[in-house]
This record gives sequence, C-alpha cells and structure tokens, in this order.
Amino acid sequence: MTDTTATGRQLPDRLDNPVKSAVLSWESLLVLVALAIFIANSFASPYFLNEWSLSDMTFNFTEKALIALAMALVIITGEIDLSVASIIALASTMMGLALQYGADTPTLVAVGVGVGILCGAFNGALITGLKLPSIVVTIGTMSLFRGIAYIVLGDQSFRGYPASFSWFGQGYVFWVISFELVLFLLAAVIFYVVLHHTNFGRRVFAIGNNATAARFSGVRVDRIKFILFCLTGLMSGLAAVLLTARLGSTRPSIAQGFELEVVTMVVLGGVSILGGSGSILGVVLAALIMGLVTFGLGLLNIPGIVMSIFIGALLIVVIALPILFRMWRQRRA
Amino acid sequence: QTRIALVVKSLGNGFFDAAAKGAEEAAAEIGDIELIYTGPTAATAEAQIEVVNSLIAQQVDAIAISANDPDALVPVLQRAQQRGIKVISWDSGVAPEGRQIHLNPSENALIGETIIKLAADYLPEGGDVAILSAASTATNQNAWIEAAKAVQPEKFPNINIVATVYGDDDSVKSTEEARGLIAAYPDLKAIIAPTTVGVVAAAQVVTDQNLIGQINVTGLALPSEFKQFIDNGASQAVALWNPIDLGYSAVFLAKALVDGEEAAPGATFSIGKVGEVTLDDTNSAAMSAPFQFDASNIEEFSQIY
Amino acid sequence: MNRLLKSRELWLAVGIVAVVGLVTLRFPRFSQPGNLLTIFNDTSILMMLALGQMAVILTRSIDLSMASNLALTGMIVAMINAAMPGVPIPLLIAGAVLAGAALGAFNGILVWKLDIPPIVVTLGTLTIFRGLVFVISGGAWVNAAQMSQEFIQLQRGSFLGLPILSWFAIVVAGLVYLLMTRTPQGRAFYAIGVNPTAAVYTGIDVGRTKFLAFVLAGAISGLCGYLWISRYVIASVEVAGGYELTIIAACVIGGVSIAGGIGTVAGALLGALFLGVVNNALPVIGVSPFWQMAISGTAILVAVVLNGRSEKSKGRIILKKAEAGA
Amino acid sequence: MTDPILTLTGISKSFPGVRALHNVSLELYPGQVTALIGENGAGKSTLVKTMTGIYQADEGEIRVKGQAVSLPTAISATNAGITAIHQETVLFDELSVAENIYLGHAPRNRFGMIDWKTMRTEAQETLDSMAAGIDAGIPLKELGIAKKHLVAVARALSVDAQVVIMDEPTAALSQKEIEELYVLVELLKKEGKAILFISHKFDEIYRICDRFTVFRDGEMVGKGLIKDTPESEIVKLMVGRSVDHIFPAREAAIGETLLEVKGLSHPTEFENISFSVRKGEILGFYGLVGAGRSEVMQAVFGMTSVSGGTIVLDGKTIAPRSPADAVEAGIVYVPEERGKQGVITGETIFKNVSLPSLDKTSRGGFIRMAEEFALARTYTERLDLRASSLSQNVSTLSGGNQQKVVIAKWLATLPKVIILDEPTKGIDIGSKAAVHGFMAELVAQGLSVIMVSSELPEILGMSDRVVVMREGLMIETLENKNLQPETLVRLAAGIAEGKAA
Ligand SMILES: Nc1ncnc2c1ncn2[C@@H]1O[C@H](COP(=O)(O)OP(=O)(O)OP(=O)(O)O)[C@@H](O)[C@H]1O
Ligand SMILES: Nc1ncnc2c1ncn2[C@@H]1O[C@H](COP(=O)(O)OP(=O)(O)OP(=O)(O)O)[C@@H](O)[C@H]1O
Ligand SMILES: [Mg+2]
Ligand SMILES: [Mg+2]
Repeated sequence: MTDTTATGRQLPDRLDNPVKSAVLSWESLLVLVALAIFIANSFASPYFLNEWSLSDMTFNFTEKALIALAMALVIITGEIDLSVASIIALASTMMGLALQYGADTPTLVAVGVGVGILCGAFNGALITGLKLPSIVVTIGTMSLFRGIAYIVLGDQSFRGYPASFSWFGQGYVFWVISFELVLFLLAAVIFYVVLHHTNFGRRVFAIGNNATAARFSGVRVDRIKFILFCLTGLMSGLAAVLLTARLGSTRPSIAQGFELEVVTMVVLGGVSILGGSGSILGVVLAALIMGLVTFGLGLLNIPGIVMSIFIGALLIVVIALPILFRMWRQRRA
Repeated sequence: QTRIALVVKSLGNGFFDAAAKGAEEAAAEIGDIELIYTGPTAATAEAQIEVVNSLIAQQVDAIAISANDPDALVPVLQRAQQRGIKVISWDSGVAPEGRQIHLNPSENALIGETIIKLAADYLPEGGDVAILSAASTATNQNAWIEAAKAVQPEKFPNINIVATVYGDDDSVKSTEEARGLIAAYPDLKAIIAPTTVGVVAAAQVVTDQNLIGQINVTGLALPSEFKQFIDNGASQAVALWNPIDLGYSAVFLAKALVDGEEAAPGATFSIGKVGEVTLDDTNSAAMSAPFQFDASNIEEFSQIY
Repeated sequence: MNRLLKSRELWLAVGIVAVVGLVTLRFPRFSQPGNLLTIFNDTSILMMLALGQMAVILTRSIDLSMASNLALTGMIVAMINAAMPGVPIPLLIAGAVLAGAALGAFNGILVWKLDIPPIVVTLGTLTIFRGLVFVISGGAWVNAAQMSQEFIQLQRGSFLGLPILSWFAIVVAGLVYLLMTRTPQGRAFYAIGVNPTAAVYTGIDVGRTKFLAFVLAGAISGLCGYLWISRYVIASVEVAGGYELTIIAACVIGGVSIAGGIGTVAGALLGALFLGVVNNALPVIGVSPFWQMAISGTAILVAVVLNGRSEKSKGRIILKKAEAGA
Repeated sequence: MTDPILTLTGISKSFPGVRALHNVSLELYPGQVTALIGENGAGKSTLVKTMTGIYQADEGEIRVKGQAVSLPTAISATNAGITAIHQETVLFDELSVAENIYLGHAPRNRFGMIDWKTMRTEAQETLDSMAAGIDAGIPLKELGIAKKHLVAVARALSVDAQVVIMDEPTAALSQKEIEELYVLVELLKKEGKAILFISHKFDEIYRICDRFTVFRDGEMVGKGLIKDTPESEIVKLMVGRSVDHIFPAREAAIGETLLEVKGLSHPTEFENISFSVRKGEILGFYGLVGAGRSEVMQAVFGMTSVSGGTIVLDGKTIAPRSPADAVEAGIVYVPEERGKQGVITGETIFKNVSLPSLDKTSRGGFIRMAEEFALARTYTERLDLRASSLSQNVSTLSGGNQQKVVIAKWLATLPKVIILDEPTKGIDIGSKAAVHGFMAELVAQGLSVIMVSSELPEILGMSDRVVVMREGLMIETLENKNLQPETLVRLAAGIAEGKAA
C-alpha cells in the first residue's frame, strides 16, 4: 500500500500542528466562556458553589441537550428538525395513554422511545422520500404531532406514574449525580464517537458539505438523512421519558418552545447552520453554558426572559467574534 | 431573617402584582422578612420548575406558589420540602403531596356558584351561556367550573351552559376563543370568564362586535383592568376576591410554618388584619367570599386594585 | 390557460373556497358577507406579516424575529400611549414603523456586514427583542384601561364598510405588490433568491438587498406591533409568542419557496387567509378546539407536498417526442 | 491606426493568497476583435470582472476613449459603455426571458416604475435581431442550455455599449449556434464596437479574431496581430514552453466484453441506448453538447432511474438504484461538473479520496486515519497531484488538480469500469496531456473506460470505438479506424451527407 517510489514526491499528511489548531478552535473559545461564567456565578451568588445547586442546575438543560446531540447531526447534514418539542408532547401523551391501560415501567419507556422513533421516521420519510425542505416539513409536523396530543388529551392530564418510572427524571445514580446527567453524558460519548470516529459520521459531514457530490461519491444520502431524523425522534422520545418522569404528569402543552432552544444550543456549539461542520464537544459545552447562564442568573432571581437576552446576545457575539477577527486581520494585511 | 419566595404563574399579570403588594405589606408588618417576588414570564410549568430549582439552591425558608400545573410541580416541590423548605400554594393549588398548606381565595363551591349567579342575575328569562377559562390544566379554574356546573341544574335551571373553551390566559387565544363562541352560538346571552385575562378579552370582543346589551360578559375581573367594560355596558357585574389580602395571607401562613407551626387538618392560623383561617382535611384553607363589582362600586375599587 | 391552471395561487384560492363552501353547507351563516369580512379582518395582521416574511424568504433568508419585533414595538407604543395619551396616533404609528424598521435593520446589518446566516441572527434577536420587552416594561402589562380611546378605536373605525384594520392590510398589500413587481428593488429580491452569483453580475448588491428585505419585514412587524396591541388591548411580554412560525407557515402554504426566489404577493396573502379560514371555520362548525392544531398542521403538510410536486424539476427533456408531449 | 476605445494599464488584483493579475495592460480597438488567451487560472475572467465593475482592481487605470473611469459597480460599467457575456451564466431561471435581458437596466415609466410592456417589446426586438427564435415572455427555465446562452448574449446587446466582452461564449453552444454567433460578431464589428473574445479553441480564434493578447500566471506576456502569428507561437507564449500534444499510443490488449447495456430508456431524456465495452477498451461517446450523454452515463451509474433496459456487468445483470450500488458493482463515474458533483469542497484531499472506500480503510465501522492517509497518498501520488499536504482543502486546488482528486478517489475503489464525463473540459493544454496519458495507463491495467467528450481531437485520439448520440438517441457505433472528423460531426448534427462542415 505504501509503495510511493513512483514519483518520489511525498505529500505530508498535514501541515499545521493538530495541537495548535485545537487551541485555536471554537471549543476552546467555549471553554473560556464557560469558565468565565462559572467564575462570575461563584462571585455573584454564595449559593452557586454547592454540590446540590450544581446538580440541580443540570436539570435545566439535560433533556434539551440530549436532543441537541442528535439535532447537531441533522444540522451538520444541512437539515433541521423543528418538531422535536412536539414529538416530546406526543410521546409523553402516548406514555400517559399506555399508563391508563396499566403499562409497567419498561413498557412506558418503550412506548415513549417508540413513538419518538415513529415521529422521526415520519419526518424522515417526507423529507427524503418526497424531497421536501426539512424546515417546512417539520413546521408542519410540529403542529401535527402536538395537535394529536391535544386530540388525545384535550383538557385532561395523565398522572400517577409509578415510582420506578419517576426515577428516570428524579433519581440519582450516585451522590448528587442524577440519572438524567449520566444518561446525557453517556449519550454524548456515544454521539462523539459516532460523529467523529466512524464512517457514518464521516459521511454525515460529507453530506453537509455537498450533498450532490456525496451522492456522486456513493454515499447513500437519503438513507443517512432518514436515519438521522429517526435518531432525533429517538432522542426526543428519550427526552419525553425523562421530562414526563420529572414532571410526574403529562399535558399536551409540555415542552413548549423547546425546539428553538435546542437549535440555539447546537448553533452556539459551533455547528454551522449551513451544514458541513461542527463537533459534539462544542454542543456539550454550549449546553453547559446555557445551563450556567440560566441557573446563575436564576440564583440572582433575574427573570428567565432577561436571561434569554443574554443567551441571544451570546449566540450572535460568539458567532460574530471570529468573523470580526478575520476581517480585522484582513484589513491589517 | 426569614426569606420567603412568592412564586406566581407569570410576571406582569395585574392580579399577581396586586398580590405581591399585599405580600410586601405583610412582610413589613411581621418584620425581618426578605420577600422574593418571582415567577416565569410564560405561564408554563417547566419555566416555573426552573424558578423553584433556583429558589431551592438559594435555600429560602419558604415558598408560596400559585401553580401553573397541579401535578407537574409536585416532584420539585417535594424536593424543596426534603431540603427543609416550607411550601404552601395559594390561588392555584398543587396536589397535596407537593405542599403543606393550600390557601384558596374562597370556597371553590362558593366561587363556582358566584360566577354562574353573576350570569343568571342578569338573565331573568334564562338562556345560553358559555365559559371561557384559562389553561385547561389550571387547577382553580377547573374546580370552579365544576362547582358551577354542579349547582346549575338545581339553582339556575333556565341557564344552559353550552360550551367551555380555554384561552390559556393568553389575550390572543382568549380573544379568538371568544369570537369562536359568538360565531358558533348565535343565541349566546352571556360569557362567563373566571380569569382576569379572559374576561377582558371577552369584553373587548363584545364591545368590538357591537353586541353590548345582547351578550353580557361576566366572571372574575380585576376592577382596575375592567372598569371600562362596566362603564360601557359590556358587563353588568363581575366578582373577585381581594388579591392584596391573598398575597398578604400567603406570607403570614408561610411565616407561621417557618416558625414551626404544624399544618394539620383542623389547625388554625392567624393572619394579621385578615383574621384567621382553619385547615380542612386536605390542609386547604379558604378565605372570604368573592366580592361583587358593578356600576355602583367599580370606580372606588379600581383605585385600589 | 395552461399556465393559469398550473398556478399555485389558483389552487390555493380553490382550496379556500372549498373550505368555505363545506362549512357553509352546515352553517349557512358562515359565508354571509359579514362573516367573511370578519375573517378577512381577523387575518389582516397575519397577511401583512406574511408579506414581510416573504420579502425575506425570497432573498434566501428567514426572519425568526418578526413576532418578537412586533411584541417589542407594540410594547413601546403602548407605553408611550399610556404615559402620554396626548401623542397623536398617526405619529405613534409612524414611530412603530420606524422602530420596527430599526430592529429589522439590526438583523439586516448583521447579515449584510458580518455575513452571519440569517437564521442564526434572527434566532438570537428573537430572544433579545422579547427580552427587551420585559426590560422596558419591567414585566408589567399595559392594559386596556391605560390605553387611550383613540389608540384602541382607530383600527375599529370603518371606511366604505370595511374596518380600518382591513384597510391597513389592503394598503400594505398594494404597496408590497407595487414594490415587488414594479420596482428594481423588488425585482432584486427575486433575483438574489434565484441566483445570487448572477445577481452580483447585474449590479445588485446582495448584502444590501438582504438588508433592505429585513428592514421591510421589520417595518411591517412594527406596524403590526401597534395594530396587534390595539386590537387585543393588552401589551405584555408574551404577545405573539411563537407566532414567528405561524407567519412562515402562511408563506409556505402560499407557495413561497423556502429556497428563495419564488413567491407572489397573492400567494402569501392566500396562505395567510387559508390559515385564517381554517382557524375561524373550525370553532364555528363545532370542531373541538383540540383538533385545531392537528388540522392546521395537516394543512401545512398537504400544501408543502403539493408545492413540492409542482416545483420538482421536470428534467431537461432531450427527447423530441417527450418535448412535444410535455 | 485608430486609437483604442478601451485601455487598461498596470492593472493588478490579488485575492487572499492568490495574485490573479499583476501589472497587465490591454487595448481594445473599434471594429476589431481581440482574443484574450491563457491557461486556466491565467486571470482572464478576473480581468473581465475588473472591467465590468464586479471586482475592483488593486492598482491600475481604466480609460474609455481616453477618459479615465472608475467602475465601482456593475451599473457604472454599463454606463461607461462596457458590457459582457460572462463565463458563468448570469441568468435567473425563475424570471422571464425579457426580465433576464433587462434586469438592472429595465425601462421605467414616468412614475419610476418598471415598464413591463416596453421591456417585453424591446427584448423581443433584440432577440429577433439575433434570429434567436425565443419568445421573450416565457420563463427562462423553459429554455435549453444553448438558448439560455443566447439570452445571455441578448442581455449584453441590450445595453448600448462600445465594448463587448465575451468570456468563452461558445463553450455551451452547438455548431449551428456558434455559426450564428460568428455572424453576430461580424455585425458588431461593422458597427464599430470593440470586442474582447476569450476562448481556449484556436480554430475559432483564428477564424474571427484580429488581435491577441496572451496572459500567463496573471501577467501579460505578449500581444500582436493574429494574421502575423502562427498558433505554435501563441501556445508557447501561453504555456512558457512548446507543447506538441500527441495522444499517447495505446498498447492495451482488448479483452472480452465487460459491460453490456441494452435498450436503456428514460421517459424524457433518452431512448433505446445499447452499447458494450470490452476489457482494456476506451469507448468514446460523441455528440453535441446537450445530446444526453451525461444523462445516459448517470443512469448507468444509478443516479437517474430508467424506465427500461438492462445492464450486464461481467455476466451479471445489475440494476443500480443509487451510485452506491454502482460503485459496489464496480462502475464509477467522474462527473462533468467538478465543483458541484465531483469533489466535496470544504473537505480535505484525503477525506475526498477515502470517502467511497471508507469500508475498506475502517475496521468495524470505526475510522482508521493512518489507513486513509496511506490510501490517499498511494493514489494521489500516482496521479502526480500538486498539493502542499493531504489535509489541504480541495477547494484551494486548481481545476486540473481537483480532477485528479476525483480520479484518485475512484481508482482507490478498484473499479472495473470508469466513466469519464468531459474529463478535460476547461482544462488547459498541459493538464490535458496528463489526463490522456493517464487514461492510457488505466486501460493498460485492464480497466474499461467510457469517455464522454465534445472535442473531436480527443475522441479521435483516444477512443477505440465511438458511439454517437443526438437528441437522446443513439445514432451509430463506429470503429475508430480511419474515422473522418466530418463523419462524426455529420452524424452528431444530423446533417445529410456532403453538407458537413
Ligand atoms: N473570488 C476569488 N477568490 C480567490 N481567488 C480567485 C477568485 N477568482 C479567481 N481567483 C483566482 O484567480 C486566478 C485567476 O482566475 P480566472 O478565473 O481569472 O482564470 P481564467 O483565466 O479565467 O481561467 P479559465 O480559463 O479557467 O476560465 C485563479 O488562480 C483563481 O483561482
Ligand atoms: N436546459 C439546461 N439548463 C441548464 N443547464 C443545462 C441545460 N442543458 C444542459 N445544461 C448543462 O450543460 C452541460 C452540457 O449538457 P449535457 O450534459 O446534457 O450534454 P451531454 O450531451 O449530456 O454531454 P456533454 O456533457 O458531453 O456536453 C451540463 O453541464 C448540463 O448540466
Ligand atoms: Mg475564466
Ligand atoms: Mg454532459
């Protein structure tokens, strides 16, 4: 394989030092931001540096972050899924319905995850089968899925989940480490490996960079996109299990507005909304930053809406900074 | 110093701002109390949970909450209690597992009867009425509507409740639902909106569609917000309890629990100038009967709340 | 004739007539002129917003911040009105349009000068604008009692039998129609959507054109901010929460292509009207309100699928006989 | 000698990392056609863009009739009397033909609004004057590629200009339309316009141009009168050395039939296409641009679905439903549109090369970078790829080197049949020879090659047999022995015997 004597010219693998590029990466910027917020929080509130506070903080973002992992892959391929919050509502409703028929905990989880996958498959089929733009399809299914939840539940709510089920949203695996957090970290590791160290992940990037050329290179573009929408459905289903268990009840209005928060998380994590680039580490850091910001300001009893100004500004500033920096360097050159 | 958090369904709502005023009063009266007035901006359970989470982290002494969902808040409030925080609900309650005391502004049955009576009083011949509620999950509204429906056949036989719709305490949704009711029920004589947001929206729709005199809007309204609709005749009369007293009492109850008083059925708590309340077997207490506003007294009360 | 039959707008109009017809079968009162006018009036704000969004979508961008812009400008004018009831309403409306345009310009500048993807910019300003509503109002609502009568009544007046609000929609639609079809600027929106590289060659500044589309969307949002607040007589942080996606849905149903370059004023108006009719018809025919969301979701999907069919490229048609048959 | 209408002096233009133009000058004379000649990337199109206000020169001066002008926008160039047919099609599918012609300078009525009626009639007049046979009212997307190009020409003519620039105007035109274009050029010459004509085809340069200017690596290296200069001298100026492009001799032993396609049909694009390729053979596909050859090849590659026909590879019937299927079976395709379909710009060389072979370089689905680098190095070095490292982004490579990346990517899959669609389109003389040499090597190794090309010398020089297509139909399959170019042109254009050009 390495018989390269023919030309005598050796192409090096790479020119720039990987360590140097890691230091200058988006992720290191996010680490800095996260650290800065962490330190600011510790000074701003005496209650912040407390193991239970920090543990409680994770509940603010784990469910959304779980979906963000899958959403990152979808966005890297240049698509988007705005129906995730509605999938949660529908999956949660179906779990509630199953409960009415006496389902036990494993069945409940299976129903939640299963409904999630089905919804994702429905999105995926419309998008890849009929070649429709994902943003409009999922705006439609966003109404449809939650609409079905309303049809089933109306003004009712389901409650009375067994304690073994509630554990998924309220239980601790060890000390202050909640099950939600463990699940999220586990999922993050899996997604990290899949995206950055498998053929599948490599193809995901190729599709995002140029779907046509990827198809011409023998990548099964539609199949991969379909799988990714199913995956987002699955993660939404998991999030539905966690959220339902945490709330101990189901209403059709559950998880309202989550979709844009999830997308914000992904974009803040450095995933290009135009597709083709991004990393799981970035998304995890972005989730952490959003959790730190909302919780930190919450400790100061600043209303959530004011925090969102901060998040919105952070999103724009963090994206604008590298651009401004580049422009500044060009002007000097 | 005792730190008491007054958590409301959503910030900015006039009703809750009035309650906060009462809470401040109580805090000043008792002394050595730090009052934290907080809540989400959108009236959802998830947002309220985040607020409660941060209150737990701040290790407040007591939380007095008007809940967006009776069930969804239970787990987080239970956690608050495990961490030694006293929890009461007021106005809109949570399930008994999630709180130690619930303070009803009035007897549910009484409110239910009042809202339907408000409609019936101005419909001597009877007729169709519809209910425009808040969120379909709102505990208190659901209880009142149930109570109203329970007394109707016996006490107001010629009143016919044709529909119940939900405006989610959102002015747009409430407006649309009110329009829908008017379009769908041509013979509608009255709209009962047991929510301060819905009642304003319904009255505005009736005013806009020149139906003053044909459809009477009634329900629970804040006098300061609703005065103009009594003035223009869209509404004959509405009712409400005193939100200031409600906030005031909530702080007294919370403080009593922090001071070690036991919440048990039959226990009696004294609440400053308001008097005292006694807990029933679900540890709920009720305050006075709702107060009625009409053309004769709206001017006076609109100055107060 | 053939081209007419292929037009999306026609089919959408047919769809709307069909819905109205079906409902009328059960509820003859539904299609009375009065009720139809009411539906039009009720949909006016959505129609205007859809036109603004269309301008943005045509340029291959998207504005997720329109609803927040509306809430913010609405709160600003409501607070001014509450504090200074003497300020004449036309001045207030002009102020709302300007304020909205300024917010739109903020989006536009970021897209133009920094080249940040529009969806990211407006995702950010979506939360920023709404957060500012809270900041300027301190969270307090401005309610009917605090607004002046002129503020509330202006749009409720009528002219030639139509409410003023409807006239606002008609005038805005007329102006946008002229802009889109008869001015170089309007054609530029289409050109950069169809082929941005080629647009540069024809002397169109792509960034600036996008900027102007955002300003237009912002100005319309500002106008609608006033109209919304005076219509629902309450200004709060939650005004039009989540409405941004409804606006986009109206455009999509109206055949505006999310990929840019395709869309007409009539289409956007009909798309909005379709949502208006569906939302209005359902309560009337006694469909439970809980079905409403699923039905409008289905309507969006059906529209998307149908539009997708007609947009699908028919290939190049090299064969002579296929060409004849096509 | 008359004075030039347009004079450029000392023009320089750099892009980040690329010096596209360095101190170049150019004069254009009224009533004369000046050819601008140079290899790919010599800076020709860049110069056109600085003359039309799309780019701003870093240095230098532009004079129109002796007056120095500044051209900050495309509009200002139009106003200065300069118009261009650009290399990229500057057209809008969704807009009408008339609007495509007048976008940016539409006639206005007295309210300042666009006057659609006048625009439509004037557009129609321009088109008719060119004998284009196009209705100005229809949407542009309903036109074929050649007609679209005529619209681009009409657009340039709709401006009353003194200087007309044509950047490779004949690249997408068929012979008949090219002839019509020549007539048009003569007309413009008579009207006293100065014309700049950019082309890689020497036959047409010698046919219509009066003067030439040669660029090499962004510098002006020579100019003169066409009639005084032999072709070989211009080529020498262009490349910096003399080039005799001799097609490589092929010593491949042609074996038995490997791929057999029978009766392949598509509802609208092609019908009843049958051909076969043998081991070690180069099968040429000739036709005019738009004859449907690419469509047929993409069908064989599984990109487009067919309505009928069979494909037999190595004795086994296959029905590829996606390129992935075709690649698995051993058929690969080097597409015509390199940037859009060939390479994944935005990714590195090695990732491009390894993409179809990931299953081979990975273990259990997990990536092994060392294997990928080894694979990429093996094949790119065999093709003598010029790059600084394997992690260089392909978008920073020149067209010819990008083509090598695509070929390397496919060789790494060890294919049986390789389809090359216009492998040397837009590639300069030097790289062309390399690609041809390489094709000879492929067949020598026993691969089968299908080569789609619109260039006669290439077809005649490289193929063993030639399939001719016209308007989606297969016309003829010919042995390449004593094959006359006229025969091919006649078959491809559908001209009766004796009338061939
Ligand atoms: N926008 C740009 N950004 C960066 N580099 C550019 C840009 N446009 C052109 N270049 C570079 O400038 C050089 C000259 O390109 P140009 O397009 O002018 O070549 P050309 O002579 O027209 O070639 P061809 O015959 O292939 O059309 C090339 O190296 C090209 O890569
Ligand atoms: N109507 C059209 N609109 C846009 N592009 C077109 C059109 N027709 C052809 N093209 C483009 O022009 C080029 C040549 O056309 P096409 O590929 O069909 O020719 P061909 O006969 O298949 O063979 P070749 O590729 O060798 O020219 C291609 O890049 C194709 O995409
Ligand atoms: Mg060029
Ligand atoms: Mg081709």
